[in-house]
Amino acid sequence: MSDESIAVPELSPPPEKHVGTGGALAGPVPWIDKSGAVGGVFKGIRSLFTGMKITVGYLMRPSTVVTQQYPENRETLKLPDRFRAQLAFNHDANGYHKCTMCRICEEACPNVSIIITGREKPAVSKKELDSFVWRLDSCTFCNTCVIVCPFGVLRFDGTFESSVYDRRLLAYTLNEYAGPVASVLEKIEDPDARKAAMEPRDPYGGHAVIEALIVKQKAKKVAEKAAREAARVARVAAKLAAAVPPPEAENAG
Amino acid sequence: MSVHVSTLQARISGESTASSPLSTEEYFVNMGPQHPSTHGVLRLVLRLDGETVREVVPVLGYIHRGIEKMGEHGNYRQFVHLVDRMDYLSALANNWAVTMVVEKAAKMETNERIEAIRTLVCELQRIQSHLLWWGVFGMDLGGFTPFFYGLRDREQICDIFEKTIGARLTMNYIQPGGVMFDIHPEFVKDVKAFLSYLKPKLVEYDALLTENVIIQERLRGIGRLSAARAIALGATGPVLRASGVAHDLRKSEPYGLYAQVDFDVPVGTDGDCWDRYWVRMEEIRQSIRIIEQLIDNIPEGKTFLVKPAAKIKVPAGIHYSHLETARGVLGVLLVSNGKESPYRIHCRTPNFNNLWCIGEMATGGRIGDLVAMLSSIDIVVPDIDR
Amino acid sequence: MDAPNLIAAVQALQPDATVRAQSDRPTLIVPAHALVALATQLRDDPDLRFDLLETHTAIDWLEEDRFELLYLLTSVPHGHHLTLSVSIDRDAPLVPTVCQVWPIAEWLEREAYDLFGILYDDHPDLRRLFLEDDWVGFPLRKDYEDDFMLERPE
Amino acid sequence: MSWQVKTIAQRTGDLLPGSPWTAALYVLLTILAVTAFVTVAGLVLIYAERKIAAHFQCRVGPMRVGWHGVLQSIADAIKLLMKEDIVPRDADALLHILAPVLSFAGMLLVMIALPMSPSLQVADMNIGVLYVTAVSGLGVLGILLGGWSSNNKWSLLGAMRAGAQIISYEVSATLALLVVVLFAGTLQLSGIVQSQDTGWWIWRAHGCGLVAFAIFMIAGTAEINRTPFDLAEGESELTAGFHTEYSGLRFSFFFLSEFLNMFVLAAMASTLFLGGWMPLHIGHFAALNGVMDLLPPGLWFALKTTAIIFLIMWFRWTFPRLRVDQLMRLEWKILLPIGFVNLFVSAACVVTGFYFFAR
Repeated sequence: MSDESIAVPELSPPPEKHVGTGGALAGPVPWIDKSGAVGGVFKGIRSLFTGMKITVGYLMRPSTVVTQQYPENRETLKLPDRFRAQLAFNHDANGYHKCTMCRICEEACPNVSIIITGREKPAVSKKELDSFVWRLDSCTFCNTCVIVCPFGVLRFDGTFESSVYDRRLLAYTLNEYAGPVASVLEKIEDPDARKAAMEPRDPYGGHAVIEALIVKQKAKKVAEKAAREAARVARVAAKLAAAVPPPEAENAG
Repeated sequence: MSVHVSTLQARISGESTASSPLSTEEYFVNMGPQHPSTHGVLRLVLRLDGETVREVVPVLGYIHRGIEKMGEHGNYRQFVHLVDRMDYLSALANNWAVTMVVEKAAKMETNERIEAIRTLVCELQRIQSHLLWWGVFGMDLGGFTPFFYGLRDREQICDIFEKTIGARLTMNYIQPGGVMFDIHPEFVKDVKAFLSYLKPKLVEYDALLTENVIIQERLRGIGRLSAARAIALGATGPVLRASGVAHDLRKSEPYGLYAQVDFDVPVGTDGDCWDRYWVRMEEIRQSIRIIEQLIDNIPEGKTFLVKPAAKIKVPAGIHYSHLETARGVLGVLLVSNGKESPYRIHCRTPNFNNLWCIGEMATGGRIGDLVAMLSSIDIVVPDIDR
Repeated sequence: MDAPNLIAAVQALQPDATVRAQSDRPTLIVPAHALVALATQLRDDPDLRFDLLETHTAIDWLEEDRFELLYLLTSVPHGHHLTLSVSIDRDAPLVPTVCQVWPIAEWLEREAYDLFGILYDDHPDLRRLFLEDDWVGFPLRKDYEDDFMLERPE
Repeated sequence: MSWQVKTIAQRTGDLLPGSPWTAALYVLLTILAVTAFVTVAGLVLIYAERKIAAHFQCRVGPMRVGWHGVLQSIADAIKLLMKEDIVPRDADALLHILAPVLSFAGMLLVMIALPMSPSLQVADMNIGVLYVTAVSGLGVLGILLGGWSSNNKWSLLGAMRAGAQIISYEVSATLALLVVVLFAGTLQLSGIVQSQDTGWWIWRAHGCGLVAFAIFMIAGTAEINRTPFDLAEGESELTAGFHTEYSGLRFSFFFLSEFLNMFVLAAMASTLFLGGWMPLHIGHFAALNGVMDLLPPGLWFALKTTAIIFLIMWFRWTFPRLRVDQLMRLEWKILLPIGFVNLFVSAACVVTGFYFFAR
């Protein structure tokens, strides 16, 4: 058995055709036949030597080593261009983005890793992006935000070395500036006015946005929870009232 | 009320039922949650008599994350990426299971190209999963080297996925309505190169492990499961097929392009560990056959027929569809009330049902056998606990 | 067997069974008391042979104040499917066990007990499956709340 | 050419009447040298094992500490020394501490009897083989105590497996040793080596030596608890077997003695079957023997031992583990009968003088 299978690196011949569910078929099994006691023992011992031949074959050929020495091979290490490691904003040649703050990605994000805030005082248009915060610490790299974005603002890139010493730094602000979208900016003739409409953003500054948001939401949440609890109490009370049998039934029982 | 709710403590504090003429004392021992061969955080409480296993009480839930509850709080597209984390070695099949039920319920159309890509990547992932299993199986039986060989070759499939999908493990690739990316321009070339690399390696695997006399001695007749018991215990996938039941949803209810390809369903005879081993090894070869038939014939077409919407509406009702992952039947039950998020979503995971067989298999075996059986079931713990 | 024939065959066994609307597989609503008898017949009938309980789970219909239990059956020899649906009162969620019919039900029912609090009569080993034994509440119920539940920020 | 064997013990004895203080210094230096040898050999073996295993598995192994990771073992040793030394609360503290020491001591005591070259042997007892067999049995005591005193069921299982295994395989190993003792006609290790100056016992005894060698290697591998007989540790079954509860320095004692036991086994196998430090001699072909004598005997010993160590490592990184009942079956139903038959056949050979270059 072992000789045949080693000589011919071919797929084992298919057994018979599959015949619907329930029909059984058995293929060739590379089983060591132990019927002849002595022959079986020798076959068994030979099988051990076959295995040893394989392992020593790899020992003798250092070219088969597949280990990569990571930090040393940084220059040659090439990750595929689709590798999803870090969410990034597509900025065009002028450094403008196309995010209109439609918040589709924010809603599509399964774990609230995207937090979008608008500028309180938009410079030019009605709605302007203030910060597009992406939390690497909660992101699952599912790519949903990228495929649902109607304007192609987002992309994943392969910058995978994202460790930092403070986890608050894992909330990135993706947009380079707070301000209007590319099409609006391009209509502004005056370069100074353009510059005035754009306010630079720190890429690592996302945690400030999140902290402000948390403070705002806390109060809202407390109120909501109280309302929910009240509703639940009301429901239980209604149920109890319904469960208590009417007085005449009680008398009859 | 006649129902009595028990606890684990009560369950494992039974009296000793030693029947040996030498008055031996039975004892309980915890295998896991941290144990090298429980493949994660599975805990088995064993009642042992010396080396002999008298009873196995699996204790689950160490990695229960409430995926079903989380699913109720998101929309359908968001649920797809959660199931990546159930059976992480068949992430694509898990994606596909959810996609399939959502597409069926919401009547979304796909084209041949999408289905071909899905079939291809799922079969690649089946090989990948079986390669990892092969390596781990060797390691559980005490041979370290197969683990590295298996992982080395699996890495190549991961690299192919990385190129096309951008992720190696949790991919979220198969989406309701299509696939997230078109295949990479080098995909076809890479897959062909990989297949021609893998075939001689399979011969090597056979020489190293399959034909090894120690392996055969250790697996033969261990953990027998008859066909009728396997079905009754809810086993599916290679575990069921090793018992001699040719139940493979790829054949009996073809999805994707499985109806167009020619492949066989390997079936065992005895349902012992050896058969389960052999069925999986043979499945790798059958998957290679499937891929070879499809790789040159990927039809042209779009990868999303319409721009994927963030939210999908599914008509009210119960929807269920299932498919065959590397470990068995994965079913997704979707209960919709017509809103954007599912009212209830339930996953019938193969490992959950397959693990249930261990109680019946392991009784009377030895600890070493138990490890072999557990490994031959090929469990992935997050898939059990969800 | 195709869906209409299947339904007719099962209704011949159990006349009380009615077809459940809004389901993509043949689904029959069965009264709880008839469940075990019907399940045994379904498994043993040579034309039906539903030998694989593919999954069993519950749905919490909070508005209607009931649990719906689903038993998804598959026949491995025949390759057909059937779903049984049993509705039980939400306040007294008691249903007979089908462990004797399909052994896998032991775990599936424990899961349903664990996550929904459904009590199975005659279950050999009814206890929590995923959660700890002293967990309070049943998480997959729609009105479940605990202090550690995270809510999706707005 | 006759070999003049002079052991360190003899040299100390020579010094003793003249200058007892020099003799004492000599003893001290010897103790230091043995300790240093044990430590260095252990570290080297660990490094070699890791590197060889890595290349068997298409890896490169340790690469970071020093050139190609040569200092990795030292780094590991330092790490182990600095780790917290834990004795579990309900463990038997005294036995828990004693166990690794016993295990180590057993190995160390064997070390002094090994003839590494005519001039490099600490003590040459006239009952050398018996001494080695007896003292190496101490190792199992350490393992048993370690597993027992840890108060851990996995440890206990591992210890019991180890006990059963080592005691069983000791029988076969001894039977294999006896074959060589019969042929050499002496229990003295240097005598056994010198009896091979016309050829090694592995080929001189018409197959008896080869069979005995195979049995000795199998039984020896089982005695030192290495794959495919590593049931006592069996990390995929028993987490870590008898040393589950050991950490830090005490763990490193177990670890070191495991590796040095491998060295001892290889040294014994090469001494008994491959001529130890004796160069490859064939009968009285003076030309060949002269060429072979160009290499110093110590180098011959090192080469043979290394080859056998490599063989043991090769086993480990190729084979899966046996099950506990198969292990016992292999010993009592296969190896032991073969060993007995082999012993009788060898006895017949010795009595009739039917072997190559019989004196």
